[in-house]
Amino acid sequence: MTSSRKSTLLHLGVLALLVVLFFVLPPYHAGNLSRIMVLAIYAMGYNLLFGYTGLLSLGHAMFFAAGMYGFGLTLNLGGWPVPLAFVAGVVCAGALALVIGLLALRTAGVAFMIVTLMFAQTGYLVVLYFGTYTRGDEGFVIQQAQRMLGGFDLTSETGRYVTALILFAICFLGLARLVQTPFGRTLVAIRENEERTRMLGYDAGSHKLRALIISGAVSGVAGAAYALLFGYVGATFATVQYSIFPLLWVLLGGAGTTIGPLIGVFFMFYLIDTSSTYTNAYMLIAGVVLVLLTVFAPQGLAGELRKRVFKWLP
Amino acid sequence: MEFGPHLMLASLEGAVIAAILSLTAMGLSIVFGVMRVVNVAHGEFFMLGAVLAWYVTSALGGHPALGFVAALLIVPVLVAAIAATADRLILKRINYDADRTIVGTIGILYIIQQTTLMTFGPDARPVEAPFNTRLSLPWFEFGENGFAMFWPWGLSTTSYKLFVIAAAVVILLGLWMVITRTKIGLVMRATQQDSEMAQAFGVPVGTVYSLVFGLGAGLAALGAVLVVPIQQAHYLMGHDPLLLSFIVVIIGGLGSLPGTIVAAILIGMSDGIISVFFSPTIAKIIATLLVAMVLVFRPQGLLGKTAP
Amino acid sequence: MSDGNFKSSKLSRRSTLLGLGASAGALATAGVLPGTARFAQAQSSAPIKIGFQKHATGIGAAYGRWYGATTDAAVKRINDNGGINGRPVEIVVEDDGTDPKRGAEVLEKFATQHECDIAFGTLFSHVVIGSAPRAGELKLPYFVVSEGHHVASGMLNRYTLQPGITDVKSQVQSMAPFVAGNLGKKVTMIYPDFAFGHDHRDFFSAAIEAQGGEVVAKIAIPPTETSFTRYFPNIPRETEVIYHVMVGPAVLTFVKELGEFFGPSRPEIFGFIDSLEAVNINSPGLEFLEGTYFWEGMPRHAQADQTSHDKAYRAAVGVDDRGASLSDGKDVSTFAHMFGCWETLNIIKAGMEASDYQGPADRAKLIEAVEAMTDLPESDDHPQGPKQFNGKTHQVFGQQYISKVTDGKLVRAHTASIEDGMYEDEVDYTAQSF
Amino acid sequence: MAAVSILETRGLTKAYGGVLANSDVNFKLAKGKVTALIGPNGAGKSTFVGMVSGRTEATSGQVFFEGQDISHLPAHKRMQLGLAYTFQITSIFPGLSVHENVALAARRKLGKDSEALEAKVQAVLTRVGIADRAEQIAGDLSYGHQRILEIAMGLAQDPHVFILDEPTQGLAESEVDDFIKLVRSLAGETTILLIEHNMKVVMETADFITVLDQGMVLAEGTPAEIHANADVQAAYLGSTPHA
Repeated sequence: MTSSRKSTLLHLGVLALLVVLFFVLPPYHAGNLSRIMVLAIYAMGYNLLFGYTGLLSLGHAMFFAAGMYGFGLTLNLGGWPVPLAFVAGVVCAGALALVIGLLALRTAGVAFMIVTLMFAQTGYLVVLYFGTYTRGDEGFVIQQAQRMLGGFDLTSETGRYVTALILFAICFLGLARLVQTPFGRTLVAIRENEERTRMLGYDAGSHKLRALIISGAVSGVAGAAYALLFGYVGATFATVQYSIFPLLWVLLGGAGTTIGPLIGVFFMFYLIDTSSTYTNAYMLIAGVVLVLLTVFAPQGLAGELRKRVFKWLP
Repeated sequence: MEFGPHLMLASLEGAVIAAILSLTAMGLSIVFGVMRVVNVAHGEFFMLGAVLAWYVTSALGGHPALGFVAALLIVPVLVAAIAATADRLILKRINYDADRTIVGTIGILYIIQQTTLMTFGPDARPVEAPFNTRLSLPWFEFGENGFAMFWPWGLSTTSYKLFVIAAAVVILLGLWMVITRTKIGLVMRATQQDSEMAQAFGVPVGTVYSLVFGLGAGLAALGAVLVVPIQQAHYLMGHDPLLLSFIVVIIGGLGSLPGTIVAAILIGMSDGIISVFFSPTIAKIIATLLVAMVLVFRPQGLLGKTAP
Repeated sequence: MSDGNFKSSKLSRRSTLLGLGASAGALATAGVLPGTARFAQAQSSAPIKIGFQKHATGIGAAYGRWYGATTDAAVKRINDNGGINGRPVEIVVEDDGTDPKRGAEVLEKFATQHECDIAFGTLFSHVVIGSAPRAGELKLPYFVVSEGHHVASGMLNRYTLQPGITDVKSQVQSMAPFVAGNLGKKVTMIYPDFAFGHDHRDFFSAAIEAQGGEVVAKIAIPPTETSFTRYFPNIPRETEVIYHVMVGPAVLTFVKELGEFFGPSRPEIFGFIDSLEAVNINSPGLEFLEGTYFWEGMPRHAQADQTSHDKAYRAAVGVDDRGASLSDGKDVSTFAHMFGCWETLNIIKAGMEASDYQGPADRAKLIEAVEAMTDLPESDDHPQGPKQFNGKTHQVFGQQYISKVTDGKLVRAHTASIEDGMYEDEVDYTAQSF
Repeated sequence: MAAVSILETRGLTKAYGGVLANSDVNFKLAKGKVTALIGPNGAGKSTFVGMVSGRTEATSGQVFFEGQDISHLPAHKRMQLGLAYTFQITSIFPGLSVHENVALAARRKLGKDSEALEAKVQAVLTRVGIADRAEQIAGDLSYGHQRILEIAMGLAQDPHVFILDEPTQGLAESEVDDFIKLVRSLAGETTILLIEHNMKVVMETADFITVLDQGMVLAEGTPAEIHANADVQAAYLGSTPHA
């Protein structure tokens, strides 16, 4: 079996597993899984930029938040229908990524980290500043009645899971496909050696910008989906912490792998959820596990799998 | 809008912030410069310094000056030792790889934060200043009734705040002497320039790294001990110093110690001074954007030589 | 993952829940509770499980610790008195990390994993607002102790109630008559530049104008600020009263620097005790607070006319006459807020008893029973003072206190009546379906 | 020179601060031929090809490629027109397989046609003699193989002009011989601009030689002419006898 056949099977297998899990898992875990899928979309968006293109952003919370507020505000204040508001959220995130990209991509390395961090911090403060509309740090609720899609109730456990799964599947398959295209391969080349890529005749700048826009828009999908499925929009999601999370998820799961983000989010979620049952010191446990992982599994979970067992892992 | 007094106070406040920031950022800058790693746990070493300072002073009791001096002597060394141990146990094992260091130091961040919460609790802890005389001058103005003096809308500060500024200057000068005039400094600089070459010349690079990591954390802790009589020790206080130091180091130009100080002063002061002209949150927005824009158009930082 | 408690099918879940066998219940009773309490014969002696969303970590941890202590004390008292409907109460604690995302996750965990009867909660508004939609969808009654205006504003849903603590709109509004009448009419407000501070700004500005006063300056402090002196020159010289309310770990710095700025020549100062919750009023640098005024939800220091209810409440929670821990006099509680946990749990008990609550099927009945409540007289159940519950807005209204710092003690100077804090209904939750 | 020129520079100048690395270089590259650019260290050879390829911005002067003024095009655009460039210090994608390294070079032209791409990669790898290492990670290759891989990446682009910046630096004797064979086999297929210190390579491959000294063109001509040129002898060959 060829690598690409194996990887197609893997991706479809993951999706099939997620479908099956819905029927076998108790509601609590099924509910968690729908949340994990939404956050995994965010992580996948981040992974495209960080894992594949090699650009470490510390400001992705602004794209997540742009999706969230773009959706929430057009729905709540603008009275837009759900699908249109959702698109608005994604477009907001993508457009923001375009603007940020035009500026921030003039820099690289640590300067890029700081520039994105600062833009994200600006975004957070802007959300607070326009408290009249955003309700600042408190945020606002998207009422249950608004979260309908053509008679389909997105607030039921089933509705939420199905919606999360569909969005996840689109992003998961889409990105897995994307990184196999010449475009995606070129992003990897930029990560590995940008100067060489440019001297092979590729426009590295435009590739990076496009990667950032896609990454931002996918993060925006996650933000809008969170607001849609969990009914809350708040400034917490624009804080630095939420920029660091996807970095952590991706590094844990395996940067530059298609299933790494899902694994990373899943692992981190259950690490905290499980350890918090036993102790209040769950962040201590999380800290220790992070240290152990980085010492013993430097490529992340999927990365180690790829290195040791499944060399074909995409 | 009381323009004059506001500007004056903002500058004075900014100077205190800049003083602390230059110490903390200097710690990060040295670590960054020599070891080429991003220490995400840097702010937690700052926090640890503050909380331990509270612990030492409250355990000793007696005159505030006694506890303060004790904290000033003990705490930075203690924090440096903890950091050096972390370096040995963790960073050394991952070969200071850039990505893995980020994850590793995020782990250290969680560990320190949670341990502090469990050991010392969540409350904000005050430390009494060794001396704290209120200094104030009136503001003068020619108004409808001729020359008038207003209390207390003029200069208002405390002797302790002025001491912090002076102390930071002295410490930085001392540090400068150590780096430029001593053997330890020479070894550090050699390692910074080319660690492999330094190793070849018999420099124990591993030990130097541990020392440097400890020194960086110790400087953060020192800044924290100085600041606790003004701010309170709290287990979440490490967040801002981390971000600000990080910004300062990059804006100053990687590995440029003078750049770090210039940037610390700029960042420390700009916040306050911009707030004279705009409403506070808008001022923060502008200050933050400004930092971003400086880097967009000068990615190597203010005093950096080559692009990073 | 590792709870080892997976049920095989979703369909059988509800029925399992309803019929939670006596065996499991007996086990729990025997294992969890000592034999001191005698529970009346009931259809089921399985404990009533109350999920407690706690700020154990994060920015709210100082509050969370005391909310926890108060909750434990209230539950112990309820159980010592025979539980609810003859069943013991069991508190299931989950840390929300003072984060709205985790808050919502924890709420799901209460509903679907721990199989709690109800959830009970937390202080910070963003956590409440982030969690409440899930409470509504999971049909899990969610009793919050947050003092936010979010419940009464109509933003939340029928499953979310705030019966134990007055909301910020009412608190702020009831302060205006005293401030205007006794301290001065020209007020400068200093508040954090986010929703909580904006509530203070908007509600107080309106209320003081109604009293013939005015707000001469509004100084919003950005949330990330750690030093404050430079904002003080913006206080207009004509200011008669400074109104301050700050939250977070930097509050002590704020108050100290305010003192250092003004020295001996200060205007009247009125603040919300939020600026100094969990902080000893005699901390170094706070001497200048002598003679200033504070809003208190419940007087931290025992007053000369202390009620027996107040006395019993302090003893049960384990705080002394100065609102500090009995075991450590330096460990000051969040006294002005935490009574809300005590009173809320007593409301839950009363509501469950009134509706003869048996299990999750009776959740709607429980909410209706609480909605039907009106007057709640001062008692051991309600040591903070008498209250009125508004079933339509799901919000309780109670007396508010203004204390003056006198010889290092917070001495009550004024009691604002329940009527001072009343405002028109903004929502009728009873019109919503369950 | 009689041949048609494919690439031409006019007055190309580069100043670093006050120092002129190249001054007023007028140069013509004969189509289909191998031209070697030689000169002592610091003569400005790398700066010159840097300006030709677009890596280095020229202070003044123009570059024409196939009749088109490309002076203001960024490097990647020049590559797209048919230039290819190998670095003096080996620059490959060390984390990717040898196959992917070459595929990246070929893919820009062949795009989504995976069959043509595969054929191209195989052909190039076979031609340079590392087809058996296609699945190896490029970073694991020996130094010599990495240099050969880099040349393969250039070839995979089917360049009209192939600029090689000191390709034999650090290669073993036998590898140098293979390289000479490879370059000869390319004669007529493409135009090669070769920067080289190794005089053996120059003499055995070059059709024309241009000598650069102190940033200026010192002499141009066939190897024989250059060999006989007194200025070159004095400035360069005389003082540095070749290996």
